[in-house]
Amino acid sequence: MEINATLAVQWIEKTNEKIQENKEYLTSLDRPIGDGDHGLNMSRGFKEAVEKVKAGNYPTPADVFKDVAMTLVSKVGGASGPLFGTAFLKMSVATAGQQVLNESAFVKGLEAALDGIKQRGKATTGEKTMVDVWEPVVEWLQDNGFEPEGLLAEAEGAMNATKNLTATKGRAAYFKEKSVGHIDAGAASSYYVFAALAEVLGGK
Amino acid sequence: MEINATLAVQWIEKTNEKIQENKEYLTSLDRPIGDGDHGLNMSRGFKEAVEKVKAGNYPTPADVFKDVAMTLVSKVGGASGPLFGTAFLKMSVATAGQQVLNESAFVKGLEAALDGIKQRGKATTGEKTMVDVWEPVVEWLQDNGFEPEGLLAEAEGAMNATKNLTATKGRAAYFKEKSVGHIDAGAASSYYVFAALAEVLGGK
Amino acid sequence: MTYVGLVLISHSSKIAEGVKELIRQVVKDVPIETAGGTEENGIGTSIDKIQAAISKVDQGRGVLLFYDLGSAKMNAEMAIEMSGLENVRLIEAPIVEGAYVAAVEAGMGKELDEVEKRVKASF
Amino acid sequence: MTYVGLVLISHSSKIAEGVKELIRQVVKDVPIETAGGTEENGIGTSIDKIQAAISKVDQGRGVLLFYDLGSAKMNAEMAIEMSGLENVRLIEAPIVEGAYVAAVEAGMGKELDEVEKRVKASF
Ligand SMILES: Nc1ncnc2c1ncn2[C@@H]1O[C@H](COP(=O)(O)OP(=O)(O)O)[C@@H](O)[C@H]1O
Ligand SMILES: Nc1ncnc2c1ncn2[C@@H]1O[C@H](COP(=O)(O)OP(=O)(O)O)[C@@H](O)[C@H]1O
Ligand SMILES: [Mg+2]
Ligand SMILES: [Mg+2]
Ligand SMILES: [Mg+2]
Ligand SMILES: [Mg+2]
Repeated sequence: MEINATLAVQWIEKTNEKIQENKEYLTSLDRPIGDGDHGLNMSRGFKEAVEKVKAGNYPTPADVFKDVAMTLVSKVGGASGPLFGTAFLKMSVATAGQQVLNESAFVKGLEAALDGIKQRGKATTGEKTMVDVWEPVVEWLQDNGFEPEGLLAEAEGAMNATKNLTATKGRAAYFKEKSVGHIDAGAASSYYVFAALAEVLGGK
Repeated sequence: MEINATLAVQWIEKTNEKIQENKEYLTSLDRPIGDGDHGLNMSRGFKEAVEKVKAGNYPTPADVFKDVAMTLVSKVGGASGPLFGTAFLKMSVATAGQQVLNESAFVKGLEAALDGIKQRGKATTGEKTMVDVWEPVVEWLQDNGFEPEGLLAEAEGAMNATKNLTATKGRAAYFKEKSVGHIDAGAASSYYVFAALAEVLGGK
Repeated sequence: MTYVGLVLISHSSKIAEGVKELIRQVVKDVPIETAGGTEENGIGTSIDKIQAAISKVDQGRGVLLFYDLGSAKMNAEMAIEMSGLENVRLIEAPIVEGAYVAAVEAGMGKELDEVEKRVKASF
Repeated sequence: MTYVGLVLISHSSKIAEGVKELIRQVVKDVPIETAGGTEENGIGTSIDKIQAAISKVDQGRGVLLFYDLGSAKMNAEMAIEMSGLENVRLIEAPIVEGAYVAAVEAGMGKELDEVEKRVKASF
């Protein structure tokens, strides 16, 4: 498996498709235990990110990730903006200068992204946030390498597992024990990020 | 000395005159160590209070004080509203039912007013507020009875003495040690209340 | 269903309105009224606005009043006394952050004591 | 004369504007900028607005940033990192009450450390 700038752009496009299709769903997850804007935030951010990266001519995946990061940071407007923004920024820094990322280089990039999310949000696993998708998925990739179906299953399982958690970070934390029973919105959008990756890698 | 409803109305009218004349001055006192609205607040409140009580036909001073209280409470808009409002309300309650107040009854009314101000603002003397005029003046009246010139001198001295105090209550308290060197605005307007009383009692 | 009601008292009507819109994104059902600015909508507070707000949000389960600066507090206390209602309480908590917590708690159907306790515990 | 600058970051532009108007009644000279709402002025925050506000209020004596709710904090932290400036600090204090104290202290010519300390000591 290798990722170049073109594939990186495809990853973002595919992620955007999924987010636009599930915009209402993402918002509906954010409504009972949040402020009901996650779908709107993500759709606005990724729409702009796709426009940006489709127009660009990028030598490396890192350059793609950097523009995605800056666009998300500027346009999202909610917590997911600095979080996904930091993720893509760290991924960009960790993979800087490489025209093509092999599996190990790309996984290093994802590790850096995960660290970035955790630093930015000061969250760890079990707090019912996007970290609960990112961390198990990155660990799964470290252990298993790129295998699209396994990756998809891992991301989906992790997303669903947030349902039983009590939120202790983000807006949902205000709802304390009442946050149980709902999938975390940012976990769901993170699932789409990885589902898009699985498709792009699987050649779909 | 006796106070009936007509004299009570005259007291409010005279107070209003002084406040309107010194509106800019009162505001200028509130500017360096406050929000610069005390003159505006007091002029708005007393203007309405005078209109109200001039239109009324009151059997007792207590009825006059009650309408003054309600008008100040509604119209002033700053801390001085509930403070002067409470003062006149307590004065009304303490003198209720009496057509004419003799000296002792009226001083009891002023004592009640002072207590009301202190309760409402949770302030005591030395905190650079209107209490620093009300308390010494009420005590002076208790000791000396109604003597217009002495009353005026006591009120003026008390007002000027607030200049050297450090504010620990109200907006000026935010300025801490920097509040020294300015006369307290509410002390100045309280001085006008007592100066008006002295004039009304002195037959001017 | 009824809820504990909230009154947002601020010297600035913009602050009170802004806090309400921030909360309304998240909590739809809890009664919330603003009492911002003077009678003429200048900077200051109005006891009449506070009294009107209290009676609008009171559904029988109590009312919590938030205020911004000291002089609003005195007007709020007077309004409470004059309302003659039970279970109308002024709370010492930041107006933006405190009212947000209170709204979420009230929206979960909590009682006045509990809402108050949760707000206090957040700061 | 120069002052410590203040940035008011709120999900609601009304809150940020309201806090500024509340302060401006009392403190005229301290540089204060609002960063309220998203780019489209919806409820949320904008890192671009925060960055612009920081550079407007920076007079070389440091900048204090106030925010309302958690997600604004992350945007604020990013904006600070991206500004590359020294002495730009996010403070954990109620946005209305805290910024008011900070403005009064900054207006007295206090240094950033002192302003920050006084705000912290008030809550
Ligand atoms: N401190 C945090 N750490 C990690 N993730 C967080 C944190 N706070 C929020 N999130 C994620 O962000 C998502 C909410 O994003 P969004 O609705 O866009 O922002 P907001 O909460 O500002 O409205 C949550 O579902 C959660 O996954
Ligand atoms: N807690 C208090 N106790 C007694 N008097 C107070 C208190 N707070 C403020 N004051 C008085 O009120 C005056 C300010 O009134 P005003 O300017 O009308 O109100 P605001 O401070 O709300 O703008 C002060 O000068 C002081 O005399
Ligand atoms: Mg949200
Ligand atoms: Mg939001
Ligand atoms: Mg004033
Ligand atoms: Mg005022």
